Amino acid sequence: MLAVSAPAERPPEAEPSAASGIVVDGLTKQFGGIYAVRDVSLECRVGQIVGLIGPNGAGKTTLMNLISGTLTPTGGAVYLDGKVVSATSPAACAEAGIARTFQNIRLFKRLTVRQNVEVARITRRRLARGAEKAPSVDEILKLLGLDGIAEAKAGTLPYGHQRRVEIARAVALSPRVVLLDEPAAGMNEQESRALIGSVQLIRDRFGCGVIVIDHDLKFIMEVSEYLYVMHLGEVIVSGIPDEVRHDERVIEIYLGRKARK
Amino acid sequence: ADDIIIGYAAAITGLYAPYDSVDGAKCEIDRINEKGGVLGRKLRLEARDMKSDAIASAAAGQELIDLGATAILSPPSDDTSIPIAALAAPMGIPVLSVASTQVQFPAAQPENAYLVPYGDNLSAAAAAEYAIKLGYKNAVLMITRDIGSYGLALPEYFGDAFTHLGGKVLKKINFNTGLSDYSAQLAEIQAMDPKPDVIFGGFITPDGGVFPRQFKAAGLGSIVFMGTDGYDDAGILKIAGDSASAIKFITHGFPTPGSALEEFYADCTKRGYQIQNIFFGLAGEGVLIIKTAIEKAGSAEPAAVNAAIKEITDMKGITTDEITFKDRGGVPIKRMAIVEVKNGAFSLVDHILPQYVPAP
Amino acid sequence: MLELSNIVVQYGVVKAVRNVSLKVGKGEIVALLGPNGAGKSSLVSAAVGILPVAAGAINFDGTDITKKPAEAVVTMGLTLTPEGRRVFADLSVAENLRLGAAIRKDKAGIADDIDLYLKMFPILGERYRQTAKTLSGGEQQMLAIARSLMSRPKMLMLDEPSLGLAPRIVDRIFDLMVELRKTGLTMLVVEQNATEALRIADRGYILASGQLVYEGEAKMMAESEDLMEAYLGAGVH
Amino acid sequence: MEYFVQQVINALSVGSEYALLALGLAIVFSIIGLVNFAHGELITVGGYAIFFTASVFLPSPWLALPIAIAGAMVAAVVFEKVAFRYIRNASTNTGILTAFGVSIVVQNAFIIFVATRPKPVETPGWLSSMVEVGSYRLPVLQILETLVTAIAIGALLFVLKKTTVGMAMRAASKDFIAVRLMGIKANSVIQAAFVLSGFLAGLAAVFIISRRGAIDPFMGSVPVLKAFVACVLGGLTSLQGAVVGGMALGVFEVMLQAFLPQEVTAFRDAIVFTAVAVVLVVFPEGLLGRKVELGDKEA
Amino acid sequence: MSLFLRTSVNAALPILLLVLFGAIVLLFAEPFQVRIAYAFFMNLTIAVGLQVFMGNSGVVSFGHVSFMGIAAYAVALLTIPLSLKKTLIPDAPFGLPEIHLDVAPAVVAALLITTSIAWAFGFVLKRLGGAAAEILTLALLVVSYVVFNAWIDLTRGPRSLYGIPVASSLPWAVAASAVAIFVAKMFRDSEGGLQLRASSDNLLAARAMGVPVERLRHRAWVISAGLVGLGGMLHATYLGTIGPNSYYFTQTFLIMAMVILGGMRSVSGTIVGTALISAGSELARILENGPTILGQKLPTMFGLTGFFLGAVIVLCMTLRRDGILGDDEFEDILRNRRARKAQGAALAADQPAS
Ligand SMILES: Nc1ncnc2c1ncn2[C@@H]1O[C@H](COP(=O)(O)OP(=O)(O)OP(=O)(O)O)[C@@H](O)[C@H]1O
Ligand SMILES: Nc1ncnc2c1ncn2[C@@H]1O[C@H](COP(=O)(O)OP(=O)(O)OP(=O)(O)O)[C@@H](O)[C@H]1O
Ligand SMILES: CC(C)C[C@H](N)C(=O)O
Ligand SMILES: [Mg+2]
Ligand SMILES: [Mg+2]
Repeated sequence: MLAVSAPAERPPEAEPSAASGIVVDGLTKQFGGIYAVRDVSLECRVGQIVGLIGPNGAGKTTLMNLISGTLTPTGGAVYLDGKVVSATSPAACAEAGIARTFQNIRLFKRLTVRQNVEVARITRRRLARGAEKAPSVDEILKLLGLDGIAEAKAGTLPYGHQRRVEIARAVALSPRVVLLDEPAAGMNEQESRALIGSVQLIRDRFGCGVIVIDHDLKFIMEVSEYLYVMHLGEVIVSGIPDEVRHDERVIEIYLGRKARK
Repeated sequence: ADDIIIGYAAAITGLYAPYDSVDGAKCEIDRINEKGGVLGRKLRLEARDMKSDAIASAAAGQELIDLGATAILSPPSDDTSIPIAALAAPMGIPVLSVASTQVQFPAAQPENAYLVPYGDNLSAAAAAEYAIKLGYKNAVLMITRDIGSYGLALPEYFGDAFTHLGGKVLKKINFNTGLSDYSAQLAEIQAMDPKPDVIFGGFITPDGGVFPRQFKAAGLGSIVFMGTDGYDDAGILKIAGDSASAIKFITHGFPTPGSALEEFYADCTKRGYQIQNIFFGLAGEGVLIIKTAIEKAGSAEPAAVNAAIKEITDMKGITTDEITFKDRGGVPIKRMAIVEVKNGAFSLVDHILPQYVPAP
Repeated sequence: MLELSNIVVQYGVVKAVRNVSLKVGKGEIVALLGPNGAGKSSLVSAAVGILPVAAGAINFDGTDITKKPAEAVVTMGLTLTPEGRRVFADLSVAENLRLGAAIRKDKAGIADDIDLYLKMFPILGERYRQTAKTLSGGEQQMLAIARSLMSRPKMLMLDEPSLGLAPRIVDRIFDLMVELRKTGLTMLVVEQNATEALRIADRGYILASGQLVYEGEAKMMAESEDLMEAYLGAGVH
Repeated sequence: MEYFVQQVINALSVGSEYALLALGLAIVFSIIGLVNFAHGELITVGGYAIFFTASVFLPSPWLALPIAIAGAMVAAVVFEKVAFRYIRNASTNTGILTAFGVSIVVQNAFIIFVATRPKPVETPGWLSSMVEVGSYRLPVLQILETLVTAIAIGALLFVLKKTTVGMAMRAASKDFIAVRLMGIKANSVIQAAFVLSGFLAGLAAVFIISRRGAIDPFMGSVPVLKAFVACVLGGLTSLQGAVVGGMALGVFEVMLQAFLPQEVTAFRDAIVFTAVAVVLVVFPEGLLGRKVELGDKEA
Repeated sequence: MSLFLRTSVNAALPILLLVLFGAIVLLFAEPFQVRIAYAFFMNLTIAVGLQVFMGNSGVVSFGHVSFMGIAAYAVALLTIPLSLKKTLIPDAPFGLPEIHLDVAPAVVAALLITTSIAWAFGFVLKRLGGAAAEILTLALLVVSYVVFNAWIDLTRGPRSLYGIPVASSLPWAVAASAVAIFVAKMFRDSEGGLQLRASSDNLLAARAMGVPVERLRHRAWVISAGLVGLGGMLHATYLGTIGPNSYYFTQTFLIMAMVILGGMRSVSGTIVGTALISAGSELARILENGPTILGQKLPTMFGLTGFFLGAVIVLCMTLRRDGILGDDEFEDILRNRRARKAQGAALAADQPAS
């Protein structure tokens, strides 16, 4: 079902330069008295898949909102390819090359799956970004295993399919960096395993960076090349998945003892 | 012989509904037919609801023309009546507005447009003359834009005549019809010094009653409210309650015992019609005018009837006994009634034809 | 406790659930598994009465509830924690919990229960006066679960309770379910996380394309690699 | 000075009337997301209820008050049962159109079965009398109106904030099904909301009719429009907003009427609406509506 | 397929049907029936015009009928013969008492005036959504009505403005509605149209996909105002007389009902809604007049049309809340049927083999 058949060759220029990708610098967001995000700095280069984990309420989604322009930061800044993008609007961020999915699914429910993807595609066409390597809508649908249901109204799909439509729509922007908020939620093991392939394929095919949040450990550990762990709004640990998995603090606050067995 | 068709594009629903009366026209036609009709032919009424809407009005008018109407009675507002008259003009079909007192209608279509009632300038002048006669010196004009020129031009005519006769207009105050609260206007008058003796406006029900009611409640019961035919509705008496005694107005006629209007009302009630207000009588009068013209012309051919209307002089009508269309540009000159409220009922003061009449 | 016989659920002409029968005995934990779009949510929604059944019968605690409206079913003691959290977005955490206990009259008991769940999910205590829509996804999920427990149901159906929860909290939820069973609560759990669900369940059902394709002991199911792989995509790497 | 005080009192009572109506609209809106343009017809029904009972038998005009209120409350429940029940959680537009439909049906029913023309209606005489307060003579009606509105608003806010029914009402607006999952008869909860809105409309009807002394099939249209504007002005989802919006609108209208030169008052409604528009451009959430930063968590 | 071509194909069917209907009326109907048909085509033009904004942006507009009024007054003020103008509006501003245009250039000028006003207003409107935007459009309606009524030097206020050359006829109305349908369908299917519809479905997601919501709303608003203005000119140049009351709430509600009843997100829905309400009113009107059926004279029952209109609206909305056609165009209805089958097959194929 998930198209494992799509071409998997890596773009030759995959070696990211320091300036290409997202750099988050000292980002802070306060809601009333609560620091949802506090002085967070992290990086996701183009071509890299970065994971973001942490307990519920750690501030992951908030961070994603800040990066995508959905919230304005109280302090700090977000840079895309060396330019500040924070404090602009979601549309401006999208135009700059930051695409995202939503934790609470936000599809255009009355439009078909194809039209959902088309909406993003139109923006890309307007910006004439990545024209040479941009896959067609059909290709994107196929990439995410949605080709059979392209004409169905997005609102009537089961949860798992809706998640994939969200991803398809985001990548249709041909973004520099795509942010995925719990893409594997509601998927079973097999599906989330297939999703790993899709995410990697997307990165390769579009040559973009990916920041992904998820609570599905198997999924996140396998898909991420680098992991940040947030707690109470701050990044407390970061490293490659294998290091993070065995970090005492991470086990204590997030994974739980059982995860070790 | 075939029936002679009289069309009536009536405001049966919508904004103007209270001011048209299909029943009144029907009753007069019954009466005429009972006496053998006109020129040996029966009259037949074809009524269509124009829903107080301009497009629907034109369609209704067209339908009546298609049906072969000899003459058409039309709704109370000029923007709904003019298109009918325009459509009827090529055939020379006369179009008579049953309730409109607004002189714009005949002015727009002088060949074939008429009012059944007097024009606003005439009634306002009559009111002014009576006000002066009662010794009023200071007036306030109430202006509204919600009911065509009746709310706007009528008070101006009054002001013109009132000052011409030596009175003084202190102030013009705007209001909207249909509201329940006029305390802002009230306070404005309360603050005036000197206070007006009379307030004149193009009042209709229920506002015409709401004003004196609220003025009385605020201790300004001594100010007189004057208006014209919009007041001629028995509902006003109850709406205004004890403050109704402050109301005086000029209208088309009054059913005094022995008058044609009283006889008409009594006869129609007997026939099972319900008389709602003066517009019942006016609709009957519209039919009567057409009948008179047909007889005069000796034919039911529209153009001939149209020409005959223009020649009517001193016709005995239903609401009044003097109606003249000759040389009046479609707006008849009519004797009017002065009415006031006594013991909780309308009572006739006098009939009047004013001396000074402002230009339309 | 709950018995579904030959249930059909339809959206327009599309049949989401076809002729499904299943049983949950008193005090049992039963897992309802199956891939995306299998019709799991449709089935439990129909059981509690928020979706109409096109055919079939539902019996709860000896009473036929096929045609009963959801509020009556809930009052009888069968509750659902719905898919997608559905917390009352404009109400505070406190008010959400209070509404969860709307059918109860015992003020003291309600207060005790609130304390209990705040202890279990401390973050909810910290967000007690905040409107629910500003909670994080996982916090909302905890609130939704706590809210449905507030009515002290006889039987609880949970639609993907682990969705969006941190692993540590997932453990806590499953532990909680084991605890609750000890108090006599009957449970039907819809899960994508088949391994975890079967670990605590007594029995399991597998739904695919709207039809029941397997039922059996949880332990047996968990051990059957074929089964896990074929329907649940779990167990093998 | 006296003029000014007089106009301030006028402004307060007109503002109260708008607030009362706006509150009725806001309750229904905040509970089922319906902009109930048929709210005005509740007033009309209240008025006709007096008219009918009076034409059959009404020993005392005192009875007019409960009859109007009861009439409006019953009408509100009926509207909900035959129409609004079926469009719950539908889009705003569906709601607006359905409400228009209901109001057209009611208006035309009165046209067909009663008359287009206004009908006189009697209310107790003392309602339109005056009392002396200090050196001022004030209309009983205006004082009562302001007072009753204040009390009604207070009581209502208490009900909505503190009782389970109130909470359920607020919850039902966003997720009707979830409310039912709490074992709450959401239908009754919504009906309760309509009963409340009917009560407020009935109250307003009493005041309107005492002032006006007459009823007609269209008497509800202007008030409901004002109420709608007031609601949005204050912030549609907040009940306090409705009150503030109503007050603001009423006061502004009266003050314009009172202090603008005559030539300009012809444009009064245009000025009022322009001002409202300007306020909304500056505060799109209304005067009381706070813009909370929700990120991706907004509805 | 290019957008223009696609629109041509999709719009052909409804337009042909309407033209056919117009031709039949013109050839066989009574003159008054022609007038009723004219009203239908005029309202259709206006309703489709309104649909362009409401249907795509999802924002309810109470204000479009003002564009009808603005265009009607503009064309009237430009075409009324000078001699008549001297008596009707001698003090009109902008040198109007001296200006006279033929109908064709006046229509162009009126269209320009209408769209310019819409364009200017659009700058304020586009930034708001939801109830605030609705009130803004309501304000537009009230303000323009008050201006028509109170700017007496320009419009004669509440008195009607007459003497407009009666230049329009049924074929013109048919043509105007065909243009409106074509434009509306083309906008709906255009890239901007799709993005705007997406934004009405989920605003935040649309913004996150880089949809320039404000700009698109503005565009829809202006196009829509232009089409409604066309309808206003049909009104003025057919009746020859206009007054402010034609451009207020009654007309607003009527048009809104036409748009929403059929399904406001689709142009086809608007056509269906307009047809249904027009046919229904006509039927009710015939019943109202007490027709003779099977030799039995029925009593006259005025007020029925209004009652009927309301009842149909309530009934339709309670049965089909998204309107009769929902979101679909005629062409979608067929395609969807096919798609549903395909979807069923795909989902079935999705399950792992047992
Ligand atoms: N608009 C807001 N107002 C107030 N508090 C907020 C708001 N948005 C988020 N918060 C709080 O900020 C914290 C971080 O929320 P966030 O959604 O970023 O968490 P998260 O890491 O994504 O959690 P989860 O894994 O459960 O989705 C939470 O405790 C939440 O209650
Ligand atoms: N509102 C709806 N309209 C039409 N079809 C629907 C609707 N809701 C669900 N369906 C269809 O019913 C089928 C079953 O869906 P359901 O949500 O019950 O599956 P599920 O097993 O819960 O899936 P998931 O694991 O993704 O939550 C799916 O094919 C879905 O497309
Ligand atoms: C408004 C009504 C009282 C009728 C009035 N005579 C008019 O000309 O309009
Ligand atoms: Mg999150
Ligand atoms: Mg599900």
